[in-house]
Parts: sequence; structure tokens; C-alpha cells
Amino acid sequence: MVWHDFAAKRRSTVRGVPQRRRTYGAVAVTLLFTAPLALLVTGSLREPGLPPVVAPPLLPDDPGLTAYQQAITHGDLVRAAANSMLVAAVGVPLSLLVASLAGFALARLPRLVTGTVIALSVLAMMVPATALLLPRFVLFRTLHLTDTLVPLVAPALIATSPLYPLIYYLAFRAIPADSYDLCRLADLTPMQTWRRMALPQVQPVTAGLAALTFVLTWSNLLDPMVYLYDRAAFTLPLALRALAAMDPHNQPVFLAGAVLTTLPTLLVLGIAQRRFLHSYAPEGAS
Amino acid sequence: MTAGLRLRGVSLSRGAVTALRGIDLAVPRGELLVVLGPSGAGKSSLLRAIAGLDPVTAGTVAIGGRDVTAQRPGQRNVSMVFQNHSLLPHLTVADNIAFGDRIRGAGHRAAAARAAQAAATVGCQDLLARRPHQLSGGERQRVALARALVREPDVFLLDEPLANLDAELRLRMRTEIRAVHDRLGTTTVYVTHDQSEAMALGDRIAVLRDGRFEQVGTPDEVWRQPRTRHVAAFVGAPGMNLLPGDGPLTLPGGPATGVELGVRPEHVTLGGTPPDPLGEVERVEVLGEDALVHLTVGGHPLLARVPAAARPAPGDRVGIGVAAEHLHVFDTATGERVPQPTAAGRAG
Amino acid sequence: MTAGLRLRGVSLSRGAVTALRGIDLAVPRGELLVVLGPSGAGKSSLLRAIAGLDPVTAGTVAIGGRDVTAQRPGQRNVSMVFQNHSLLPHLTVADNIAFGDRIRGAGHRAAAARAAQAAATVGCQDLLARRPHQLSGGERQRVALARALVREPDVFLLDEPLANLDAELRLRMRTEIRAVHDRLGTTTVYVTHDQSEAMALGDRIAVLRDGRFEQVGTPDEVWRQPRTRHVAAFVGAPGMNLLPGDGPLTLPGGPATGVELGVRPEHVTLGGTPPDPLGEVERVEVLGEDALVHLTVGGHPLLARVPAAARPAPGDRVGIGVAAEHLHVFDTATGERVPQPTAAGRAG
Amino acid sequence: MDRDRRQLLLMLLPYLVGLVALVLLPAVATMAMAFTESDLIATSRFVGLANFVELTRDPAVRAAVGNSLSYLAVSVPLRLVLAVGLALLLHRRARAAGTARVAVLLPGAVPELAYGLMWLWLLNPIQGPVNQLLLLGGEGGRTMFGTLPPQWLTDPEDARAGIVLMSLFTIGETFVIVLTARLALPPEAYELAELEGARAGQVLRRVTLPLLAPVLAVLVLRDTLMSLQASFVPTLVVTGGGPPPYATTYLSLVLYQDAFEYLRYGYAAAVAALMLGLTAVAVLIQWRLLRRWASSGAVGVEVRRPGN
Amino acid sequence: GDAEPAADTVSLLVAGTPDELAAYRSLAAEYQKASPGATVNLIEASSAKDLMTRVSTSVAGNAAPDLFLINYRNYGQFAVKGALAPLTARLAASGSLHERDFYPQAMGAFRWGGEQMCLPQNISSLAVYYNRSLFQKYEVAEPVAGWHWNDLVATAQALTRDAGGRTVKAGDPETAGVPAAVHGLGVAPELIRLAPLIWSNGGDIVDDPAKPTRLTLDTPEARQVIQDFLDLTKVGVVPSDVEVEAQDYEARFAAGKLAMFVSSRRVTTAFRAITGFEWDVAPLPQYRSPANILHSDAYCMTKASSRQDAAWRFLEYALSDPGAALMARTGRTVPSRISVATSPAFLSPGTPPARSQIFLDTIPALRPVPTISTWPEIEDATGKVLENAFFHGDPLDKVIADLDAATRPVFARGTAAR
Ligand SMILES: Nc1ncnc2c1ncn2[C@@H]1O[C@H](COP(=O)(O)OP(=O)(O)OP(=O)(O)O)[C@@H](O)[C@H]1O
Ligand SMILES: Nc1ncnc2c1ncn2[C@@H]1O[C@H](COP(=O)(O)OP(=O)(O)OP(=O)(O)O)[C@@H](O)[C@H]1O
Ligand SMILES: [Mg+2]
Ligand SMILES: [Mg+2]
Repeated sequence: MVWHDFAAKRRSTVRGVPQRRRTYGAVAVTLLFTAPLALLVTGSLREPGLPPVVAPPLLPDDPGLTAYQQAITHGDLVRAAANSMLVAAVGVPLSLLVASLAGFALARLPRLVTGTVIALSVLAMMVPATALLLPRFVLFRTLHLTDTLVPLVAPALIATSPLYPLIYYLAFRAIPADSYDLCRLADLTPMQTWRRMALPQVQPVTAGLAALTFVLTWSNLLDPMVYLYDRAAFTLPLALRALAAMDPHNQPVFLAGAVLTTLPTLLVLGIAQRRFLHSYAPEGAS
Repeated sequence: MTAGLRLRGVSLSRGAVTALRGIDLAVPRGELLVVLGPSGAGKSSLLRAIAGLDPVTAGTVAIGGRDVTAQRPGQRNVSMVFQNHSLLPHLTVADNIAFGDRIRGAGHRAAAARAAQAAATVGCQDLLARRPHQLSGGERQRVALARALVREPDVFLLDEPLANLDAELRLRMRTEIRAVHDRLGTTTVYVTHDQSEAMALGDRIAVLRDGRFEQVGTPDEVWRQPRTRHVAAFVGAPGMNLLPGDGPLTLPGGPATGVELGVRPEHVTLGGTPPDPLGEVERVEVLGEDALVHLTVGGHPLLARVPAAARPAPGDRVGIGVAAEHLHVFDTATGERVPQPTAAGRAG
Repeated sequence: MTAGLRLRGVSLSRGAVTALRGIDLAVPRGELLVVLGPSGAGKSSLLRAIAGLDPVTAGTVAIGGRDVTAQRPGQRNVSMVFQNHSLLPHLTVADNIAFGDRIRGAGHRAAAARAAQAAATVGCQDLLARRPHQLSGGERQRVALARALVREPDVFLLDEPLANLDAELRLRMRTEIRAVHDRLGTTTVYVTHDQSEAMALGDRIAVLRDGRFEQVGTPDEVWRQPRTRHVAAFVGAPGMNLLPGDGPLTLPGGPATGVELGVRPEHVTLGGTPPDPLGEVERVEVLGEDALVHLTVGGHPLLARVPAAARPAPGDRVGIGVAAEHLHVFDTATGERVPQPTAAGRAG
Repeated sequence: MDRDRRQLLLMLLPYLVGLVALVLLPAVATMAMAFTESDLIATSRFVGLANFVELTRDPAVRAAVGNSLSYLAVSVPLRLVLAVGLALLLHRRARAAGTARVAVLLPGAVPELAYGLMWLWLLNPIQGPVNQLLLLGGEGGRTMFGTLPPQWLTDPEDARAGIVLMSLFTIGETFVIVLTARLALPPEAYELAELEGARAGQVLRRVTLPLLAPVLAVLVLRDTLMSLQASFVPTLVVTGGGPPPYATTYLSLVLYQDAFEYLRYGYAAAVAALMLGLTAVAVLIQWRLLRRWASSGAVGVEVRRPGN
Repeated sequence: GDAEPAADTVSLLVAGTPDELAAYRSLAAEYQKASPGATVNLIEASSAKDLMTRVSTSVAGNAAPDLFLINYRNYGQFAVKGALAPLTARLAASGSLHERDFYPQAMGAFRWGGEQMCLPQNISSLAVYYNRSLFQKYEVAEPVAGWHWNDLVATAQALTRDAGGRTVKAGDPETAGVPAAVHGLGVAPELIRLAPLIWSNGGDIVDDPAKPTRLTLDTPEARQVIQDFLDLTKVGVVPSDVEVEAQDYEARFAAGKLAMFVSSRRVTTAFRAITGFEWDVAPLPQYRSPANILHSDAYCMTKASSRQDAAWRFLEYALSDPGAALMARTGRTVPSRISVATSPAFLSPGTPPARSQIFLDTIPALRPVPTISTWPEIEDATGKVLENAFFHGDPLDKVIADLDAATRPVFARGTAAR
């Protein structure tokens, strides 16, 4: 059961009961969260051009990959994927860098500074994204940056979400004070302390936030919608949106595009989750 | 390169708690000063103040004649072993030991070699690839010690570096620390609870209590001439017996009021005859060759350390003898030592 | 309610490291067993295996005749002080001590009262409102001890509970632990590095080395009749001198090969005359009343513990005397004790 | 100290620049527009508080405020409980746990439009799998509880419940953050509790939750802030704000329609200001509650601060 | 990019499905082939809403495209703010484009303050799509031009059948008993579906089409139409709200479960994929006189454009015979250019619907909705009230009062047209 949380780790491998219960739970969770998504996959396997259905059958009568071919050609998904990858490749590391640097600074600066920045971050989280579109557009337009990928990478400057510096802040704050003292004695600069001591100790946080940042960056629709005019610069969500406008008979094509768009995320999440558990505490090691 | 250490009027408060109250201390260069004191006396705080980890609320700290009060810990060139032997959890033992070296730009090879050597010194050569959570308590402490020892700082600050080690290893490590100290001539402040460590290792001993020094002197001085009753009671394992001046034991001149008489358990002889007072044996602990005899004399508890072979049995009534030259006299009101003419004779 | 403890063939491995190798142990109910052993010997692992915190890889653990090997720690009704004196960081001292009581459903009031009382026992009554990070090392350890002592478990498991305390406090706490133990009659396993603590406190002493018991016996047995050279060298502060059977010291029957001779520093007398071998004094450490003399005899190091008043000076050459009844003989190959007829006479 | 302080501020700088340039200044610009009549095309006109006055009369806004607040009250606690539960279930290495962790994150990774479409299918009142499931074991078109199956898209209550249901599947972010926070908790604390024989529920209440409290507080705060916006895509794609007139019209939808469909940017800015105000109030209330909870000793929010 | 493009470069913002966008792309390519040196920068929005977002932000951000394509119901907001460049003079001076080339009904919709603001690209209207196979199966007469609303209702009743093929009264499955397998009619309860019927009955939907201030649905003519419309549910020929949510009209029709469906030309492309049955279009039924509602998109030129000449040259091509024919072949729209509308490019013999001609026949009866800047809001607001009334059977007076209350402030806020 969900709350089954006593430190049963190593013993559990001996007796196996809690571990097995956890496995049952995990399987149930997997089913619960992926079963609905299976509809998307089965929907994408239908032949495009057939009359739309109320809900795709779990097994299409005549599964095929035609929809995938059409999605790639109609939606220009290859080029869009390249753009998306470029944005993610620059944006995600940059975002993590900004978040962890800021979080570290917050954990080490005097209370007053920290409090102010946190308050500003909370305020920033309150502002509806739609309310920012236009002023930001004017800003980027003034800087002659529309129709480039720069505005899409720009959210990395606010760490993609102001929540993430706060999470880093809490993580860095939880590192024992002795670790910081050790670094101070060794005359490490804050930058060195961050890189050599603090960052390695919060690796699960970095892995988790990397996954989240990637998902947010990869699926960012609002920004490209406003800043990108040139089809050559379209990212995947934008290309996908074009497929979505097709008539209902071509739904499989859109679904195929959606599935293709999701696949890289799946890969990244898979890799990241392996890092979640990699903590240096005895708990994580077992 | 080493340098002396000088504290002037150092106070340290954390919120409502005052850990140090106007500490004055001069440690000449190359000296190994042992700090003794009860739990919570401020020993760790003293080291942290010297290292600059906690800012002092008053006073100045000087290392090698240079006022470092305003300097960062890293600029003070001190090396420290923390009481809870902190290690960086994400680094292996080897990397933990080499951490400082690598920061100071040493090559990977050189640092690793030095780390391996330091690990060997503390007997951890087989653990280099482990991470801290895979070590036993004593192993962790030794790694922390090795990490401090690879450096050649101006001042070593060691906070109970051997507390979690067995007697054998402690002896070896103690010798090792002394050797490193002698070789580098580094000024060292060493906190310990172990009396024999303090006696064996310290050039001088400082007894801290409640944020103040009660006595700073050579081991011999502290042992033989404790400046206050606290020092007397505290130094020694167990410490001095303290009895009222008009109690079962008296000075040669007869009962005295307003003073306390101190006598080390080692100096209490049993089996004397009247006029020696009689004591009742409550409990006997055999500690190898010696035995610790818990007695009550005239309603006061008294400890005696006697050869195990000559120990009485619980319930025995034995005569208590103390040579007058082994009697220490303290003012009850101030707790200060009252100097005595070195008189011969027996107390009774 | 208390219960005995029985371990049968208990092994414990962590990956490639084997911490316990087939431990057999019976602790009768109400006994206080002290576990001694070098750093990394597996002492903490032993306690963790008994508590059920680490699963044993082989063997069974029984408490009060009930096999608990498959039980969760919480079901075993043991109380433990961890070596690193863990406390819950989010709770105050009072809440930390009362934690177990509250878990077991005690009322807020009752738990708080008991916590306050336990805190007073360890001298932490003024710290009740603090959080763990606001405590000194010794204070933390005392709180951890108080936390363990409020319970009335079947078994107490104490892992170096006094390591960070000063001699005075340690003595007091030691007495306190003994008193609690005697009052509740709780079976207790007590890990310590302090020889005198082990001697004074233990009903029996178990010497652990490399995951195996070398000897389990009364303090006196372990002191006087060490079963192996390791025990001999380990028990005592410092432990026994060990010299080859054909070295400077010999048995009354003359030099013997294949054996080692052991003699405690306390039994080495200095200033003998030929045929006693001559030793050179390397270094002298004064420890209060006694002095530890480091000698070299025929190329072998030798330690002697002599009254400080009668100590030689470094560089002196002195005759070394050992009474034959104080000589211990060990087989070099197996390390086992070789029983000796109780012969009188002097070794030379 | 000075060098360190300077460097720390430097490390903070990129984020601060981003915060100010990309969020705070644009937000101020938008807020300023709330006092104008502006459609983005012609020059705007200052109208004072007219937009705000109109807000109070706009039936869509009135309905949306109610909807948004009830969504907040229901969805925030449910999401948090679910995310924490899943994180605690899946934080330890176990067979299939890794897959499950990815599975929890996956709904957040599916493109929103596809996700919306999927829910349209799922919630289909007649052939939808959800209702099909509910009808299992029931008779005569009734569920196993004897009730009629929910009319997800045509009944106002059911539609709102549907929106909440959808929100429960996108808890990936909260889940991951709780998961990583749980991993960082000291194992010794659990050994202590285990030795005392604490039951699972007690461990949760007395160890896990208090230790997670700071992270949970931040997450509650964030979820509150986001909940007024998070309901956007589902409403736009799945319910379109209906059933009519305003059953699932949330403030975020009103804002979007006013700004980008009706081109009433000034009015939309006033809606944004209203959202800001509402969240500020919600945050304040929560802060109070958290503070009271913390000071009553239920949680230790105070975590050790590394000395400096 | 901020590099100044060549003078002969124009940017065109369009929205549409991928196949529509593909058509625009080939239009651009053809134009570039036809006039060497010219380039068209196609900015593609994926939906009409997306396009609105882009037009408004780009105009506000001073980055407006030279040309964009917009529905006449939305263009008023841009016209009233003076964001558009009038085309009257250019049209008059043009050698290749003439006002007479286009249906006047479409041209009129884009006239603002006496100026021709945009040039229509298409002209669509409402029609009744019907499942010809069903009509034949149940031997129901196919609709003819000039049929009355009551004919429509009767036809729908005849076609509402259960699974066994018996005629039934559709309704809530709870009360009706046997659920209908086929519904006779599908029509969305929207103002723009009601409007042509009201016009046909001699009424109007607003007080003054040139300067509307309120809805006039309380006239007897309008009341009758609305009552008839709302009665559809009671008569039992339309799917219930639950059924519509489960499967919308379009999918229902495509699945053969809807006999008739009122819609514009837009659905044609999708319906061409139907293979299971035959279908066709019929004219919208009428009350007293023929009437229909205009659906039209037009190319508009932005006032901010610095390349208006080049933009005009492109327009001349796009609306020429070859250009318009290219777009007509997607099947999605009815061309605004008369010559193309009457050509096989649009009428496409051999592909359904066979009676495409009805879209042309109804053109003389076309009327636009009033042009007011807040029209989209009015449509949304009335849609909500009508949907509720349609499915839940509110009394007529309440419906009319609700509609009026919901729209008055919106009218008041709007800037009226011409
Ligand atoms: N988590 C672990 N992983 C691998 N090896 C471990 C781990 N913990 C302890 N060990 C090893 O197991 C052995 C026994 O450890 P244990 O902690 O029981 O020693 P100990 O007798 O308590 O020593 P000390 O007196 O130093 O605390 C040691 O060699 C140690 O290095
Ligand atoms: N962070 C803190 N906040 C408040 N008080 C503290 C803090 N750290 C230590 N103290 C208090 O300061 C006093 C001195 O602490 P310090 O750690 O220097 O003692 P110590 O002599 O090292 O004791 P021990 O031998 O137990 O380690 C103690 O009374 C302790 O309770
Ligand atoms: Mg300390
Ligand atoms: Mg240990």
C-alpha cells in the first residue's frame, strides 16, 4: 500500500513481501497512467481517411503505419524535431544551470536577499502565462529576435519555471552545514563549492528537474506560436498543431504525430529516472 | 611554515547561548595544546572560532602574528577535523582525502598518491574506493583525520579525532599525530576527552569550562597543581575526590572550614589503622591490574584506586589513609586552590 | 520484562564486505555484555543484526527464546543508541526523547514528563526545547542515550554511547547505565572502546575481530587469560607487549621457538640487574601518577608502565624485569594461548 | 566574506535578469493595460477602473471565479495527496518502479491537444471507457452503485469533476519533486522510527511529512498558483468552457478568449489582475495556515540553515 | 530575421489544415514561377484562432504581415481600428482584377465605410448535406429547391429510425425507450443557423444591420422560426446533447447515423472520404422567400505594410483564374471568382457532392451578418443560450429574453460598421 514506508529496504529483499507489494503497486500505477494513453497509440495505427470513430478500438481492424508516414511528410516532423532538439539541447542545460546557480546562491545569501527573491519568484509564478505573451513579444521584436529560436530558449533564464530554483534552494539548504564548512576551510569559492560539493550531492534533484525541464521545453506551444512565423523554424508542438487542424478523418495522422512527438520524451524520462535513485545515502545505495 | 596562535578576548554567542566568554589564549608556534573540558563547555566552538567558521562576537584571532579575525576560513590556512568526522558523501575515501589538494590545483596523480599515503598512515589503505556510508564509525573518523593530515597548514585543529577508535589504534594514531606534529612543527589545538591522551600528547593542557579557561598549564601542573576544584575534579579518570575541610579527612592542622580537601583516588590507601577514618566499601570495579573502590566515609562518597590484588570486598570496613602531601586544598567560596606549605605527615 | 539473547551462526555481508562471519552468542537474560574490538571489526554490524536493521545473510537471532530473524526491528522490542547518535532533526530534544513513547500511544503529558526525567538523568534538562543541530557533540550523544533509556525494552543495544563524553560525565553515565540495567534487569549489549568502561561495566566481555569472536569471558578472564595474542594485544590501554619466544625475554625453561611471549606493560619492572636484559629508553609519557616508558630491547619495542616518580629518562639504559607468572605464551602459528604450568621464578 | 557575497550575487544574477525582464516587467506592462481599453491594434485609451467595474458585471467572470475557486479547493489537495502517495510508493528501488515513475510523468509529456482528444474519448458519455467501466457490474444502464453514469460533458457538476479528474493525471511535476525530496531524507531517521516500532502511518505522520514539510509547502503554494491556470487546456480542448453557459469556464479561459479571440486586451489584463489578486489571497491564507500548523508543533518547517 | 527583404517579397499569413496550407504553398510557388524575382513568405497558422492571435500580436508588435486571410465576421475589428489598407483605388486601377469578376455579395461583406477593405477569396453558404443511400433505403423523397422548413421536419421524422429500421421519436433514452439508431436531422443551435431562416420568414436578427444595437428576435417572424427550431427536440428528430457529445454531427453523418446535416461547404473535404454510402447536398429550406447566410474569407492588406505594391501584385495573381482555380480544387471553399466558381475546378463532376451548383444558386439570396467589431462575442454568447434552450427545452420567451440580456452589453461595446 501507498503508505508502506518503513525503512524496509535491505530486509525487504530477504523476505520479499514489502518489495513485492511495492511491485504490485508500481504495476497498478503503470497501468492506471498508461492505459488511457494506449488509446492514442491504437488510434494512430488506424488507416487515415476512414470515418472518425467515437473512440479507437483497442485493436484496430487493420493496424498499419500509414498515418506515421503521412504525419512525417504532412507535418514536416523531421525538420520540426531537429528544431525542437536544438531548443532542448541549449535550453535544458542552460535552464538547469540557471536554476541550480540561483538555488545555491539563495541557500547561501543572507535571509533578507533570499526572502526577497523567493517572494519575487512566487509573484512570478502567479502571473498567468497568457498575460505575458504580448509584452514579451514586443520585447523580442524590439531585439529583432522573433523568428529565431532565441525566444524559445529564453525561458531558460527564469529556469523554465521559478519553481525550480526554489526546489534547488531547498535541496542545497538540506545539505549538512559541515559539508559547507569543509569547503570554506578549503577556501573554495562559492562557484567551486557549488560545482564540487553541492551539485554532486543533489544529483537526484538535478535528474528530476532535468526531466521536468525537458518536458516543459519540448512541449512548449505558446511561445513558438507567438514568436515563430517561418515554417522552417517550427518546433514539434507547432507542427503538431497544424496536423491537429486536419479534418476528423485524418485523426490517425495527428495521433501518429503526437506519438512520435512523445517518444523522445519517453527516452529522456527513462534515462532521468534511473538517476533519481542514485543518491549517496545508504538508503539509495541499496 | 607554521605560526603561533593568539586569541584576545574572544567571545562567541549563538542566539541566546553563549559558547565562549572572553577567551585569551596564546599558543606559541609549534606547540600542541590539548583542550579538555566538560561536554558543552565550548571546545568545539573554540576551534570553530579559530578556524573562522563561526564569526566571533567579540575579540580577535591572530595566526602567526597576523590578525585573521576578518578573514575567511579559507584564508587562515588551518586544517580541521570535525567532531562528527564529516566526509563528503558523494566522494570516495580517496577523493575525500584528496579534496583539498585537488582544489589547490594539485594534479590528479600527485593528489591520489598523497591521499593513498595518508590513508595508509591511518590504516585505511584498503578502503580508498569506498564511499563514506560504507565505512564503520572508526573508519570514517580515521579518513577524516587523514584528510586533515595531508595538508601542511599553519594550525591544526583536531576535535576529538580519536574518540571512536579502540585503545590500540588510538595509541598508534596518537603517536602518528605527534610524529606529524613534530615533523612539521605545526601549531596544534587538540580537543579530547581522553585523559591519558591529553597527558601523553599535550605540551600544555587548557581546561575549558562554561566558555572560560579554568587553567592552562603543562600536564604536570594541571595534574599536580589544579588551579580550581573544577580542574581537580575534572582531570583524571576518575578525577579527584573532594571532601569538606571539616569532614572525615583533615589537614595536619586539624579541621578547617571554608575549604574543600581534594585527593586523587590513586593516593587513597586502604587498610590503614586508627586514627585513620573508617570507610565502608560500596562497590568494587576491577579494571585489569587496578581496582576502583567506591567507599562511603562519614557520609561522603570516596573513590580509591588500588591494585586489583589488594582490593577489599563490598561491605568491608577499611581504614582510609592519605598522605598529607597528596592533599589539595580549595576555597569553597571561590573554588580556587589554596597554596599549602609542603608539609609532611598523615592526614587523619 | 526482559529476555535473553541468542545468536546462532549469524553472518552479515554487504556486497563484497563481510562484516560478521558465523557469530554464535548467548547472552543470558539480565546480563550486560560488553563488545570490544578493533575499528571495523563488526561491532556496529552485530548490533544492527540483533536489532534487525540489516538483514542477516545466514543464521538466526532469538530474543527471549523467540526466533526474531524474520521480524521487523519494531517487533523485536529492542532499544538502541546509534554510534553516530542519530536524532530526528525536526524534533526538539524533548520530542526526540518522547518520540518512542508517543509512537506507542502515550499521552502528550505523560511522555513529556518521562522525557524531562530522562533528560535530567543525562544532564540535559536545560536543552529540552533545542533542536539537535543546536547541540554540542556530547549533548547530542546524551540525548540519544536518554532516548534509548526511557524505554523498557527486552534488549538494550548501545553503540559507544559515551564516546564523546568527558571522563567525569562518562563515569556518571556509566553508573547510570548500570543502575538502569540493574533496575530493569534488561539484557544489554554494549559496544565500547574504553577499556576501563568495559572492565567496570561488563558482566562479560566479548572480543570481536574481523567478524568473529576471539574470546568471550568475564573481564577478569579476558584480562588475565587472553585466549589469543590478538586479545592480549588488544585488551589493555596499552595492550600486552608481544615478543618472540627466542627474543630478549625467555621462559624459565629457556628460549622457545614457535611461540610468542606476552607481558603487560604494567608487569614490566625497570631497573633490574643482569641477567635481566637491558633496554634503551626511547620516550617517556607521563600520565598523571603513572608514566609510559617506550623501550627497545634487543631490537624489539617494549612498553612499560611505571610510577611517574620512578620513571627513567630518554636515552637511559635500564634492566628489564618480568615475573614469570606474568608471562603469557602464544603459539605463533595459530595465535592461540599455550597454557603454562604456574611456574614461579623470573624470566631473563 | 566580500568575495563570496559578490560571487553569490553573480550566481543569482542570470535568474534575476530573467525574472525581471521576462516576467516582472512584462507583468507590470500587462497590469498597466488593465486600466486601458486596448485591442492591440489601434492605440489604447485610458479608461480608469472601467474594466474592473465591468468585471463585476460579467457573468462569465463571475461564474469563472466560482469555478476556479472550487477547482482550487478540490484539485490542489487531491493532487498533492496523490503525488505524495505515488512518490512514497515509488521512491525505493523495486521491480517495475522505474517504469511506473516514467508512467506517472508521461501524461504531462503527451502533447496537450492529443491529451485533450484522448480525454474526449475517455469521457465519452456513451461509448467512453470510463463510463463503460463504471457500468460494469451494474444493470440496466446503471453503474454498480445503482446511479446513472456521470454525464461528463453535459452535466455541469460532472463536467467539473471531469476537469479535476484530468488534472489528477498531470501530477508528474509534483511527483518528481516529492520523490527527489524523499530520497534526500536521512535514512537514520527511518531506522530510529523503525526501532521504536512505528507503524507505517506513524512514520508518515511523524517523520516523513514533517521532514518533507518545506518542499510540500512550496508545492502547495505552486499548485495553488498554477491551478488557476492549469485548468486551461482541458477546458479549451475538451469542454470548451461548457456545458453552457459557464459550467467549466475558468478564469484562464476567460482571459484567453478575451485577449486572443475577442481582442480585448485591456479587459483581459483586468482579468489577469483579478487572477493575481485571487491567488495572492489564496497564498496568504495558506501561508497563515501553514504558519499556524508549524507553530502548533505539528511540523518542523525550520530546517537547519548552513552557517555563513 | 530582421534583414530587409527584397522589394518583391510579400508575407502572407494564412490558416488552415495541412492540405489547405499545401494549396497555399503551391499557390505561392506558382506565383513565384509566374513572376520571376518575386517571393512569397507564407506564414502558416494552424487554425482560425491561431491566426487571430498572430494577427493581433504581430500588429501590436509592429511586425504585421503584408497580407492575411480572414473571415468577414472577424475582420471588422481590424477595419474599425484602421489596421487595413483600403483596396478600392488599386482595384479600380488594376488591369487584371475587376470588381465585376466577383460575386457582389462577397465583395459587399468586405466594404467598410465605403471602401473595399479586402478582396474575398471564397463565398460559401449553408446547405443540407444528406445521406442519399438512407433516403433511397427508406424511400423518402430527396429534397428539392424551395422546400419549406416543415418539409424538412417531416423528412427528418421519416428518417429517424431505430436499429430495426422502424420510425421512432428520438429523445432521452431514459424516457423514449428505444434509442434511435439514425437521427433525421443534425443542426447546431447557433445564431448563424437561425439567421437565414428568420430572414426567410421576413424578419431580421438585429435592429439595424448597419449599426446594430440589439437583437430583434422578439418579432413574430423570428419567434416562429425560433419556436420551430427549438421544437426539433420535442418532435424527436435530433440527437440529444449526450449523444452529440458522444459523437458530433459531422462524425455522426460520416458514420451513416444522421440523415441530414446543416453545414457550410467546409465539411465537403472530410465527407469526400466517405465510402459507405452516397451523399449529396440540398438547398437550405425556406419559409417565405429564399434566404441564406454568407460565409466568406478575404485577403486583407495591412496598413503597416511597406510592400503594398508587391502585395497587390500577388493578390492579382491569387485571385486570377489560375490562382483561384488552384484553391478551388481543395473542395473546401466556393470560389468568389465567378468564372472559377462556374468551372469544373469547383463543380468537379464525378466527385460528390453532385449538386455543388446549389451553392451558386443560393448566392443571390445571401446576406451577411451585421458587421460589428464584437460579433464573435455575440456569436459565443448566443450560442451558450441557444444550446441550453435547444437541449433542455426552455420556454420561448425566456430564451429570447436571455439572448437579449446576454448580447446587449456586447452590442453596446462594439463599434458598428460601415
Ligand atoms: N554500508 C556498508 N557497506 C560496505 N561495507 C560496510 C558498510 N558498513 C560497514 N562496512 C564494513 O563492515 C565492516 C564492519 O563494520 P562495523 O560498522 O560493524 O564496524 P565497527 O566494529 O562498528 O567499527 P567501528 O569501531 O569503527 O565503528 C567494516 O569493515 C566496514 O568497513
Ligand atoms: N548551533 C547552536 N545553537 C545554539 N547553541 C549551540 C549551537 N551549537 C552549540 N551550542 C551550544 O554551545 C555550547 C558550546 O558548544 P560546543 O559544541 O562548543 O561544546 P563542546 O565543548 O564541543 O561540547 P562536546 O564535548 O559535547 O562536544 C553548548 O552549550 C551547546 O549547547
Ligand atoms: Mg564538541
Ligand atoms: Mg561501529
